[in-house]
Amino acid sequence: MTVSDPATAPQSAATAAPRPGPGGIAAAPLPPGLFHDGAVLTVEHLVVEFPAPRGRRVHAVSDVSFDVRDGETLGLVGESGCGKSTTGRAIIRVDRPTSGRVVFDGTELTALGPEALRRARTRIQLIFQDPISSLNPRRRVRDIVAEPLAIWQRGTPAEREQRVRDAITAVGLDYDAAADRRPHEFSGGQCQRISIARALMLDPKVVICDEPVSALDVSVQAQILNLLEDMKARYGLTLLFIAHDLAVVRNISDRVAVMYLGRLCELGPSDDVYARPAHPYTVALLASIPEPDPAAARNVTPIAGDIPSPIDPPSGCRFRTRCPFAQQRCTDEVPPLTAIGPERFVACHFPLATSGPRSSAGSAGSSPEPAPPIQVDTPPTAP
Amino acid sequence: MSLLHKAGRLAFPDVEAPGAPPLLEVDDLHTSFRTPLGLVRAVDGVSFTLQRGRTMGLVGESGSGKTVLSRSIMGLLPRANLERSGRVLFSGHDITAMRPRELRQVWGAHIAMVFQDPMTALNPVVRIGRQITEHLRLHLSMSRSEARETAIALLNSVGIPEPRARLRSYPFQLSGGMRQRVMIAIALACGPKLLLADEPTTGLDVTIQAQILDLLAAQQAERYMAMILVTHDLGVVAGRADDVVVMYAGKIVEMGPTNALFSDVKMPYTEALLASIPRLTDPVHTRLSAIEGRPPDLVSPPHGCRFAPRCRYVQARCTEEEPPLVEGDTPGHLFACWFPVGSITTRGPRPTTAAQSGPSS
Amino acid sequence: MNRLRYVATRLGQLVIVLLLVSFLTFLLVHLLPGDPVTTILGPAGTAQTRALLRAQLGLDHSIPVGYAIWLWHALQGNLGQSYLSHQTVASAISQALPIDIELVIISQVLALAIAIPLAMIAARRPGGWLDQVGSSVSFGMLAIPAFVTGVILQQLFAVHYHVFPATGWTSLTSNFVQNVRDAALPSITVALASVAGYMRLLRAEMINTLQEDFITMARSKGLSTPRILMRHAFRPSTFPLLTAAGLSIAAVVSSDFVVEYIFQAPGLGYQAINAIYARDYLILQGDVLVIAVLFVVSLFVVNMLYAVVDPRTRRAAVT
Amino acid sequence: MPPSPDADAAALPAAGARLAVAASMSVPASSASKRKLGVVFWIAVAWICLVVVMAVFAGLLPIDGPDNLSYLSKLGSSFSHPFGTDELGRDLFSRVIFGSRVSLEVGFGSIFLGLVAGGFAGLIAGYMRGIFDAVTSAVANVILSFPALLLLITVAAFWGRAWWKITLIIAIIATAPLFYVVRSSTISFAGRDFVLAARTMGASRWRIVTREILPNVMPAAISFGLIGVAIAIVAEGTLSFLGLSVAAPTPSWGNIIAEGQSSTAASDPWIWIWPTLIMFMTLLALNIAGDRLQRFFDVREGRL
Repeated sequence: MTVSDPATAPQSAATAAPRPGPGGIAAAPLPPGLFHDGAVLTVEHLVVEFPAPRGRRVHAVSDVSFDVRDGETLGLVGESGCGKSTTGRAIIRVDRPTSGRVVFDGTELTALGPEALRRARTRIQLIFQDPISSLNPRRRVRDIVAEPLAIWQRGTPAEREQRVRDAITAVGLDYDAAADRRPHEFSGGQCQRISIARALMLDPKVVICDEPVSALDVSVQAQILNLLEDMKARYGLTLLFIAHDLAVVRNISDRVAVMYLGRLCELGPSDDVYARPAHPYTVALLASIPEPDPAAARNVTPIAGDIPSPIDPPSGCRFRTRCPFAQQRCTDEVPPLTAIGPERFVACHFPLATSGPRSSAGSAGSSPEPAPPIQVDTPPTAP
Repeated sequence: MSLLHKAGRLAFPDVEAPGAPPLLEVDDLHTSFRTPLGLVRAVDGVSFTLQRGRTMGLVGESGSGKTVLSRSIMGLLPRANLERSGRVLFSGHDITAMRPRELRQVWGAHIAMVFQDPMTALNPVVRIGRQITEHLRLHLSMSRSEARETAIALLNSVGIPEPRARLRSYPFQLSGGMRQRVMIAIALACGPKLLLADEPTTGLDVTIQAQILDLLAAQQAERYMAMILVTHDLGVVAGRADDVVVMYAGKIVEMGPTNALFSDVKMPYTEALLASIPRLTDPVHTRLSAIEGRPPDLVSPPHGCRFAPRCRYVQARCTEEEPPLVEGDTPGHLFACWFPVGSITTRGPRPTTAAQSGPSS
Repeated sequence: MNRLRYVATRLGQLVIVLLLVSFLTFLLVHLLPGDPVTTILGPAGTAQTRALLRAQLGLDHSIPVGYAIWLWHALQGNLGQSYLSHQTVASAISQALPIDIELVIISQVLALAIAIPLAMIAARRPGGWLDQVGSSVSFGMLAIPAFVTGVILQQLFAVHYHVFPATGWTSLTSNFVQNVRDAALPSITVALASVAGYMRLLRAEMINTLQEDFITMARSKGLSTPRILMRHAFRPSTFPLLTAAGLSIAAVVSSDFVVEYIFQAPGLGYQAINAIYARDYLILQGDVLVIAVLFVVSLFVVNMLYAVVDPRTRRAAVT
Repeated sequence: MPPSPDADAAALPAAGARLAVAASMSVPASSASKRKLGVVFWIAVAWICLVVVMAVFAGLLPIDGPDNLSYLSKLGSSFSHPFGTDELGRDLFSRVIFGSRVSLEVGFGSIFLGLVAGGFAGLIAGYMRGIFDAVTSAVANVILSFPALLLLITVAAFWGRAWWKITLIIAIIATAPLFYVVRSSTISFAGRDFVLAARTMGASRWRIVTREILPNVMPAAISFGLIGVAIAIVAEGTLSFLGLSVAAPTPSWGNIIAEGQSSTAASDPWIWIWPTLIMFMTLLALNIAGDRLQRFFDVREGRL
């Protein structure tokens, strides 16, 4: 899979040198411990900018670095315009990175030529937000799911049909009832199951889930989240899970990365980040979540102000315009991502909590354990 | 702000006299649409009352009939292909019996609505100023300058900076949160007694959602207005509503004071809905309790309890007889279930993987 | 500032299209079989007139140079001279043009005056009996070409009932009443050719607009139906109509031709067709140039109008 | 547009249908396939087929040749001359049928050519964008900037009137709007997630365009094309009405009508009413078929 032909890797030489970040400032050095040995996916100083009218640029993703370890689920969370989806799309180069490196399984995706990229992409698949739009309305389910095999000419027709049958059954649909129907005959949740089946056909290593449950009702959302956990265990997947719903991200992710307006704010094990958020933005986000429990204390006032435009983001720390603790320094200097504890990183000049020795409750998330086996359904918790 | 409280033309008692009718009384309301596929029973026999100054959360998933209900309360649904029965009494006046001319005097002046998506609910080619002032001038007979000053005061009260300049803006020039504030200002303009907020925060980011919900709550308290907060998010109603009504497949399946309902859920659907929400307090990778299957077809809903095919406690009686909405031990807490939560044990754990049937049954 | 720039860009595009259109018109002569000069002049041409015409058409030079010369002449109003009537092309055009302008204005005002109310009535109750009747009629009208409408109207109101004159034209300045009587049938014919298109388009747009949330919002404010239709639904629905009106100028120009021919109203179309029959190619070329330029310019104006009326097109796209 | 949760909104006549559909979301989604083209559509298609078949097999039909002069027959209609004869004694029924050949050849031929050229260019331009799109769009824009019929008339006048020349000119003119329809439809589908999914799975551009986009674009192109055929027939009819299309003895709808309403024949209006009626029915059928198809596939009208 690794491409060694220098002709197809024109960018690889350039990536060795520290690259300039947005605004021509050299990207900040990365904190030690951010990257892990044997990470399956490494994103390094990723910058994605789009042209905007009148020669301006949308700063969709500005200098984002993280990695995803084999078998874990990394949650990427933030509000609209934070660049979480663009990051996911830039990783498989659907959106073209302006600069930065993405290394997948030893292959630098950002340096590949078209044909090599086409091959590399088979092992890293994407699931979309809109389950209906992501399926071709004029094709039958069996053809949609078989399409990846057809493209790569894998197996005999009989083998292909067997694999399609297995995959459709695995995502909880009845093959005989579903195979000859077209997407519009299915509900949103069922369409999302079909997309998941399709994404699994090429035996991917990594699946990027771009808001896969945002368009679904709560009850269906739970079905799909459970299904993703099952598929992850069954096929040994690594997930990059992108969503705006913090509770959903927490439920599925081993580690979580919080983004705001194109920048990474905070990164760490889910339990730890949610228990002791260090970035004021994470705190604000957590305080804003409506909990389905009238007893939950509501003494936190929501942060004021609107999300600024990514065309003209604030200088320094991009959250400073809404941050209750903002100082002059936040306007002048971009806060670098710094380690504040084992596996904990935050980009803030004045982080709220430093992660000391961790409490016993939340130690599970830090070790790259494979996903827990499928549990027997816990009875619903009646409050 | 006294301008906001000029009397409308229809006589509605402004103060709750003892023995006066409740602000809103919905009595066995049915709303159906004639479609090529048959009659879609979107709202099927709904009754409740709402007093002034109370906030009612109306919760349901898509297709539960919550949006249709909120629009039928107002009488806002287009009459073509519509079948409606039952009564909606607003301060004792039956809205369903009103003629269009009378309805228009109620709309905007006494009952106002906040829509889900401010991008589509604000006219894209009309300046915000005119969208706020036009019904002020209509209902309260204000002069152009009076209406303008009132609009500025309104924009100010919903937290829009530089309100004077904003009057000349078009909706697309504002952010999503600002647009929703404008919509709230429009709804509040004539000082309505009842505000119907239909998923007012669904399209908004969570930090903005919190701002908007706080704004609605503050305005509701300040004006002693009744509010129906329609949402699919149990989290939104838990913190904001005095009473909660849960709908499923066109019917109310459970309703009651928020605290009573959340602390003692009776209807298995409500229970299952709550259980399917991921919680911040649960450990990572907690398996969610999903409701299998999908909501029923509203053209030919199942016999008996409509939730029966998806219910984990289902018994023979559930598929034969429809459970009535009755009061349980707690006063005001009603539910429609033959075997409410706690009265019967589960028939063992349900299958964990989704054993879904084919697409359409 | 931004808008100025927009206008400037569009003006630049206009100039380019105008150049292309004029170039194509210039090239028309080269389509003539054999030597264009012989074809145009026929056997009658003397050596002197032949040389003059050759120079006028830019045939002495390569195509680009010839075009430059021809364009230079055209810009000065010199489009040559008819070799049949010896009238200059410019004066022939200046006689014919007012007739076209009058016909276009009357017919389009008429068409919009019929189409807008009908479309709004139809859109209020889609599928209702008014809508069904309107749709059927508009479909029928779409299927009747202008030359058939013209013939029918002429047979009915001129030959059979003598309400209007069958043919002929009196200029506006010489006799107003007679002018109106002469203009009636051709204008109605052209108007009928546009009505169905306008109506269907506006109806479809109105139905879409009336389903928008902002209409429900306007209703929930208690506004009256006429006010909602006029103030909230009509304006957003007219933007496609404007673009269509631009394109239907093409239809007007087309039906103009045949209608002027049927009713013998001596506008540009009538002149051009007679020029074809008489092989008076220079008159034809001049007419083509003028009509094409008018067409392109009106498209431009409509586009600019569109940008002015719809605030959304002025936005600098964010996100 | 392909089905979405509210795909059958188009099938529901009432404003506010969206709400009804939202309410019926839980109706088995197969409902979308219950949309019907309707009886009227099939009548229209049957008429078009009838006219086409008659035109193709005109030579085999038991009718007089279009140029046979039968001085003995009356002008009125009779068993052997259902539409009667014209003032020269030629069988009108035969002339209308033979005349339809020119109209249909030009109508279908030009739109077919325009659809192939414009559709192909539109697909490529819409999917690849970039310089190819810029150039083709500019060309299409220039074509659209020319008054079409004027172009047709003048080119016919300067160049000649063979039916293939007229077909070619109409085809060139028709290429521009067809290009725009296919291009804009392609752009909207190319932005859909299923196209992105195909890309990430490694599908080649060719495969994406032919397998993913083309099947979705076809309905719009074909329904628009049917209406285009009607427009092309009108264009040819106008041309032959003016005597600028096929030369005199060959009948075509336009020149039969023109001859029929000329002064000598004005005594018998049926000479022009018959061809007008047949042409009207055909144009109506094409418009209805195109419109119903558009609605069936929920293609928004008039959005160029």
